[in-house]
Amino acid sequence: MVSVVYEAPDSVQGAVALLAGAKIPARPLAGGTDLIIQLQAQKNEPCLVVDLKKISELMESTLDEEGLHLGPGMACAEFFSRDDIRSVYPGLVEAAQLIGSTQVQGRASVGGNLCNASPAADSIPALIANSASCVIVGPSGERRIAIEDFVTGVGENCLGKGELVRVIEVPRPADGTSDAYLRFIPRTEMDIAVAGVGASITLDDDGTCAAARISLGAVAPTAILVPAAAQALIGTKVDDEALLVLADAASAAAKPISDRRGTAEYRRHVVGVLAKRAASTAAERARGN
Amino acid sequence: MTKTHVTTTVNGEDTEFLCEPNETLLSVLRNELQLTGTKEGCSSGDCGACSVTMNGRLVCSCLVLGVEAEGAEIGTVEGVSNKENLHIIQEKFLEHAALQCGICTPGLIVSTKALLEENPDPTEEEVRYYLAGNLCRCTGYDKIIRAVMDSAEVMRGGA
Amino acid sequence: MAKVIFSSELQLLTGEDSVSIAATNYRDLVAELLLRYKKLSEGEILKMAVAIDGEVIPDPLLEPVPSNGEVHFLYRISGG
Amino acid sequence: MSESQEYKYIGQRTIRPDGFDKVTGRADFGADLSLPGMIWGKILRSPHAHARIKNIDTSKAEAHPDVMAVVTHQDFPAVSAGGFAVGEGQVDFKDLSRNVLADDKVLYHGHAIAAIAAKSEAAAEAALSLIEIDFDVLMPVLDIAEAMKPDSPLLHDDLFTQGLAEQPEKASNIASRMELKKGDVDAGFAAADVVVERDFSTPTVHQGYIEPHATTVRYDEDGQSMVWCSTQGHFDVRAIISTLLSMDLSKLKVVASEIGGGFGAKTTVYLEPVALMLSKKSGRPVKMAMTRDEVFRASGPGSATRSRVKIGATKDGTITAMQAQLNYAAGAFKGSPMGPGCMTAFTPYDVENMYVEGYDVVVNKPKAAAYRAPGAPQAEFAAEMAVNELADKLGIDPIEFRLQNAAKEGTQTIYGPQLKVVGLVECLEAAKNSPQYKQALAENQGRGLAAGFWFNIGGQSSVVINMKPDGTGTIVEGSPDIGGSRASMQMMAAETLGIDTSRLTPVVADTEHIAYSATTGGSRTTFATGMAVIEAAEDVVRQLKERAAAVWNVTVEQIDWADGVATNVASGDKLSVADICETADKTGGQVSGRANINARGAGPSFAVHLCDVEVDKETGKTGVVRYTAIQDAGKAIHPSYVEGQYQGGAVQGIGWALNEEYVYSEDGVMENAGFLDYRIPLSSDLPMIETVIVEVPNSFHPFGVRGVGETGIIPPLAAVATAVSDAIGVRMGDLPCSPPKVLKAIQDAS
Repeated sequence: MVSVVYEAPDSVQGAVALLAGAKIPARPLAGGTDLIIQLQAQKNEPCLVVDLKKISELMESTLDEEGLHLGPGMACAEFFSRDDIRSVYPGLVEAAQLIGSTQVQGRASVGGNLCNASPAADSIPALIANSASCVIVGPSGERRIAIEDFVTGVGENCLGKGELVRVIEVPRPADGTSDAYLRFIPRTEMDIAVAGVGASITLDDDGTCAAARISLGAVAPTAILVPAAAQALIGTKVDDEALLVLADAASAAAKPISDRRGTAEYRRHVVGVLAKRAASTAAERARGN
Repeated sequence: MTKTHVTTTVNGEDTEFLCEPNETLLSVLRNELQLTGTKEGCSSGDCGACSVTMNGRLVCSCLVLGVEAEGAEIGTVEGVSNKENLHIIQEKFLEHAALQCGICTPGLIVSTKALLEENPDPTEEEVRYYLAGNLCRCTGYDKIIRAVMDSAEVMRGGA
Repeated sequence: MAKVIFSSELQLLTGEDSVSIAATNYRDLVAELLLRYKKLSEGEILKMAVAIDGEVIPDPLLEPVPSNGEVHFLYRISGG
Repeated sequence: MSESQEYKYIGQRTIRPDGFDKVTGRADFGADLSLPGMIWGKILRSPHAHARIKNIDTSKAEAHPDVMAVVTHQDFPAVSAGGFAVGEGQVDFKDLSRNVLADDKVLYHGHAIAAIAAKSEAAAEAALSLIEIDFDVLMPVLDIAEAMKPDSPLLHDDLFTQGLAEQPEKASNIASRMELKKGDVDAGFAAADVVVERDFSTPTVHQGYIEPHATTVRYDEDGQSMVWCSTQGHFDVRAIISTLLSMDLSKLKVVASEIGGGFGAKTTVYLEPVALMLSKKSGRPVKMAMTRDEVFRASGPGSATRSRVKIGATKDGTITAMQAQLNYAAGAFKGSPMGPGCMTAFTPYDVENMYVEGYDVVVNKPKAAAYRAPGAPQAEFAAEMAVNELADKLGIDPIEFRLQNAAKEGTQTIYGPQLKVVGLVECLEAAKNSPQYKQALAENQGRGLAAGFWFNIGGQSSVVINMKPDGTGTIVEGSPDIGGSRASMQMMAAETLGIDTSRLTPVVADTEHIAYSATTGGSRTTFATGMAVIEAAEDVVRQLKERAAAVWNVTVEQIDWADGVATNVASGDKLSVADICETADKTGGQVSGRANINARGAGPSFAVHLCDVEVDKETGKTGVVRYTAIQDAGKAIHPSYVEGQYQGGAVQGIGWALNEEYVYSEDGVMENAGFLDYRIPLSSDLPMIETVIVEVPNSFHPFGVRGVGETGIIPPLAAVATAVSDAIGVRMGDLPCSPPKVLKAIQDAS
C-alpha cells in the first residue's frame, strides 16, 4: 500500500483547508471501503487521507418538510435503520442496504458510494430517480449540482481540488410518489451490480402515472437518467403493456460494456427486465401511499 | 515515515500502539497487538474472516486504518468469552459442529454476536443475509445457521 | 498360477492384456514380469498401484500372492 | 440411518477436542506464528501468461537497505525429473522446482519469478519493483482444444506425449494419453435402442479455502531448520523441500499449523522452499503469506475439462455401452487428475462394455492441484448428465434407471479389480424414499439427481498413545486435522480403551515427534489414521492387562478386560485404567501404545444427490431451493462431521455448477482473482442441506469406516445442471450454469 499522511479534522472548513492545501494527492476518507482497497493497489505516490468522520454534520441526516438532508459520511447501516427515511424513500434505502456486506455497511456511506463514482454504484441510480442533488463545498464556497451531473466518468466526479460533498439533498416526493431500486447480481449478496435500476413514480388519484424518473446503473460509464423510459409510463396505469415499452426503452438507452461481470448483450437485456420490475414495485408502493 | 501513536480500547482494555498511517486495523491487531484470532482471508472486505466490532458496529478490520481506531472501542474474537466460560454462541458453534477447519470461525462468532445484539430473534433468512459477508468454504453453512438460530433461542431465554 | 492383468499403460509395454505367473509373493512376481517383458522397467511397475484379489495395496513389496489370485496393476490414486 | 447402539462413543456427537481453541481465536494457523528477528518475504510474479525470461537483474533490489535477501530459480540446486506420490498423484520434482520459481520460462500470469525478504512486509512488497526482468513474450494457450492442436504454441519443448503405442517424435502440449476398456463398446452400441451423445465442458475452478497459503521458517546452518506451514501433509512437505533444496531429511523439522481449508490444494508447496532459501541467505527467520490475489493466480486450481460422452441402452433400460473422451487441463505443468477421472466416470454402473480415453494437456494457467476427489467431479458430471438424458429419452425414472444398472459387489470396474461391498443401491433407495423426492415442484422449478463414486485411499499412518499416571492419554498422530478428525481419533481410541473421550487428548505432532504419516487427503484420515489409533489403543490395552496381571501376580490369561476395567477372573478384583497407570512406575514404567501401519482396504464411498432449483427465466438466474445429500459412510464415527463433509462437498459442487469459473482475458490474465468476482456460495445463496448417512460397513476397518470427505463434491455438478435443464427445458452441458448462459439457452430454444 502507498504511504499515507492521515488527518482527521473536526470541521468542514478544516477538511477543505487540508484538501486544498495538499502538496501530494489528497483523498477524503469516509467509510474507506473503496478508498483503502484503492490505496492498497497504489505503489509509489504518497497520499494525504482526510478522515471526515470527526465532522459531525457530515455524519448525520435529517428529514424535514423539504426532504432529506443526507450527511454524506453516515454509515449505510445507520442510514437504513432510520425508519422515518425508509417510509419516504424506500427505494433509496434499499439501494443503500445493498452496498456490500453487513461489515461493509458498517462503514460505507452513500456519500462515499457517490464520490467513488463507480458505474455500478447502487445508490446513484436511486438518488437520480429521486431528483437528488448535492451541495459541494470548497475553497471558493458552495455550489449545488444534480446527482446525474455529479459523476463525470468511470471513477470520476466533478469535485475540484479542495472540494467535498457537504450534503446530499433529496426533495420530498410529491403526493402519490414512491420509489424502488433493483439490481441484478449472480449471487444473492456480495456482488457488484451487473445492472441496476432506480425508479420513482408519481400516480394521480385514479392511478395514472403523472410523473416518473427511471435511472440505470452499470450499463454506461455513469448512471444515466432515461427520459424515454419515464415517458413510456406517463399517462398509463403502469400496466403490463406500458412496462414492456419501458423495458425496451431502458434496454435501448443502455450502452454497456462486456467485462468479467457480464456481457454487453446480457446487461442490455437484464436492465430492461429490472426496469420493468423496479417500476412495477415503485408503482405498487405509490398506489399504497 | 513516522509511526502514529494511537490510544484505543480493545475488548474493554485500554490499549496503545504505534502504527504506520497506512497500516490496516487488521495488521495492527495481528502484528502489533499479537491478537491473531482475527484472521486475514482476502484483505478486500470480501470474506469476513477479519470481522471485528468498532464502536459496536460490525466491520472488516482489513478495511479500517489502524489510525482510525483512535478513541474507538474495538471488539475482537478474543473478547467474546469471559474468563470463566465460553459465550453461548461459541458453545453452540461447538455443539452443532458449525466449524470444520475453523479459519472463518472467529469472524463468524464476532458477526453472530453483533447480529444477535441487533436482532435477538432473527429468521433463518435474516441470519443468512446478515452473515452473507462471512464466507465459509467447509460447512455449506447449514450447521452454522443452526448454531446461530439455537444461540438466539438460548440467549432469548427460550431453552 | 496368479493371473496378472495389465492396465492400458502397461499393455503398451507388455503387448498383452494379461498373463499367468507362478509366484508366491509380489516381489517374485515383479521379478518374473521384468524377465518376461524387456520393455518393462522396474520404475514403470513401481509407480503403479496394485490390487490383489480386489484389494488395493499401497506398497505391496512383501505381499503374498494367492496361487489362483488375480493381480491388477492400476493407476495410483491419491486424493484431495 | 439409526446411530448404532453397540458402541459407547462411536456414533455420538461429542465436542471436538480442538474446538475451544478454534472458537476463541487461540488456534494458530499458517500466518499466526512470529519468531524473534523475523523478516518478511514476498514474491515477484509474472505479468505475462507465457514468456521466455531473457534476463533477471536483482542488483538494485539487493542494494536496497531494507532488503535482506533476494532469490531466484538460480539459487536452487538442479533437480532431475522424477516422481513422488502426494495429493495430485505423481509430482515431478523438476516441474515443482520450476513452479515454485520459474526457470527460463514463465508459464502463467502470476508464475513466481523471484522473491525478496525485507525488514517489513511493506518493504518487501515495495522492493519487488526494483527487480528488472527482460521478457520475450510468447503467445499464451489457454483452451484445451487449442492446446491439443498440432500447430499450437508449445509450453515445453521437451514434453512428449506419454501413453502412445509409438514414442512420438514431436513435442506436444498433450502430456499423456490414457485408455481404459472393458468389453466391446461397438457391439454394445449396436445392441442399443437409444443412444445419447453430447459434449460437455467444465471451467477452471479454485478450491477456495479461506486461509491463504502461509509459512514461517528458520534456516539453521548447523542444526535443524524449521518450517511452520499450513499443509495437509507436513511429512510430504519435508520430502519435497529436502529434494528441492537438496537437504538431508534429518536437517528439517516441519510443523503443521492449524489449516484453514485445503480441499487438496495444500498437498503441494508454493512458498515453503522459497522462504527457506530466503532464510538461508538472510540468516533470519522469514514469514511469507500469499494475498488472496496470489492464491487465485498461482495456487490450486482444479482442472478445466472438455469431454464427450456416448451412452446406449435398450428400451427396457439396460445400459449396453458407455464411452467417453475426457480432456483435462493440467495448467503449466503435466499432471492433471485425468487418471482418476477416467477411472471414476462410469464406475457407478455395472455395464459390460465401456471405453474411456483421457488426455492430460498443458495450458498457460497455474498448475492444477488436487481438488476434492480430483478429476472425478468433471468426469462424472459428463457421465451423469448423459445418463439422465438417456433415462429421460427412455421415459424411465432416473433412480429406477440407475438401480437397474447400479454397480454392486462383484461389479467389474473398468480400471481393474471388482468392487467389494458398496452402498450405491442403498443410497439410491434412500433417495427414492427421501421427502424431497416425493415433494412436487412449483412453477419454474426443476429437479436433478446424480450419483458419485470415489475410491478413497489408505496408506501410511503412525500413532503413539502415551498414557499418563492419572489414566488419561495423549494420542500423538501425524495427520493434519482439516475438518475435525481429532474428534474421530479421540472417539475411536476411547471406544477401544473403554475410557471417556474427555480423558484423551489428540495432538498432531511435527515431523520429529511421530513417524511418517501420509498427507491428509484421499479421504484417508479417519479410515487409515483411525486404524492406527485403534491398533495403538489395542497395544495400550495389551500392556495394561500385563500390568494388571503383574499387580495381582497372575498370568495375563487370568485378566478379563471390559469397558476400561481389568478384572482378576479368579478373585473378582478390579483395576481401572487410572488405577493401573497410577502404579505403572512400580510395574515397569509408563505405558505407551504404538502403531505404524500402511493401511489397505479403503472402502469406496458412493453418493446420490437430489437438487431442486428455481430459475428466473427473464434473467437466467438460478436459486437452489432444496437439496439432499445421501452418501455411504461405512460407519459414521462422528455423525455431525460426516454430515458436514456431505454438506460442504455439496455446496462446493453447487458453486462449481452455478457461478464459479476463472475468467481470462485473451492474453491470459485472470480477471476475477478475488472473492468479489470469483463467486463462491454465500450463506444467503443456499437452503439447508439435508443429509442421509447410509451405513454399509467397510469390512476392512474395525469399525466399518469408509472415507467420506471427497465423494460429496461429485454429484452436485450434474444434479444442479440437470435441475436447471429440467426447469428451462434445455440441456445444459457447459458449466457453470451462470445467468447469462442459462438465459442464452432459454432464448436460443424459443
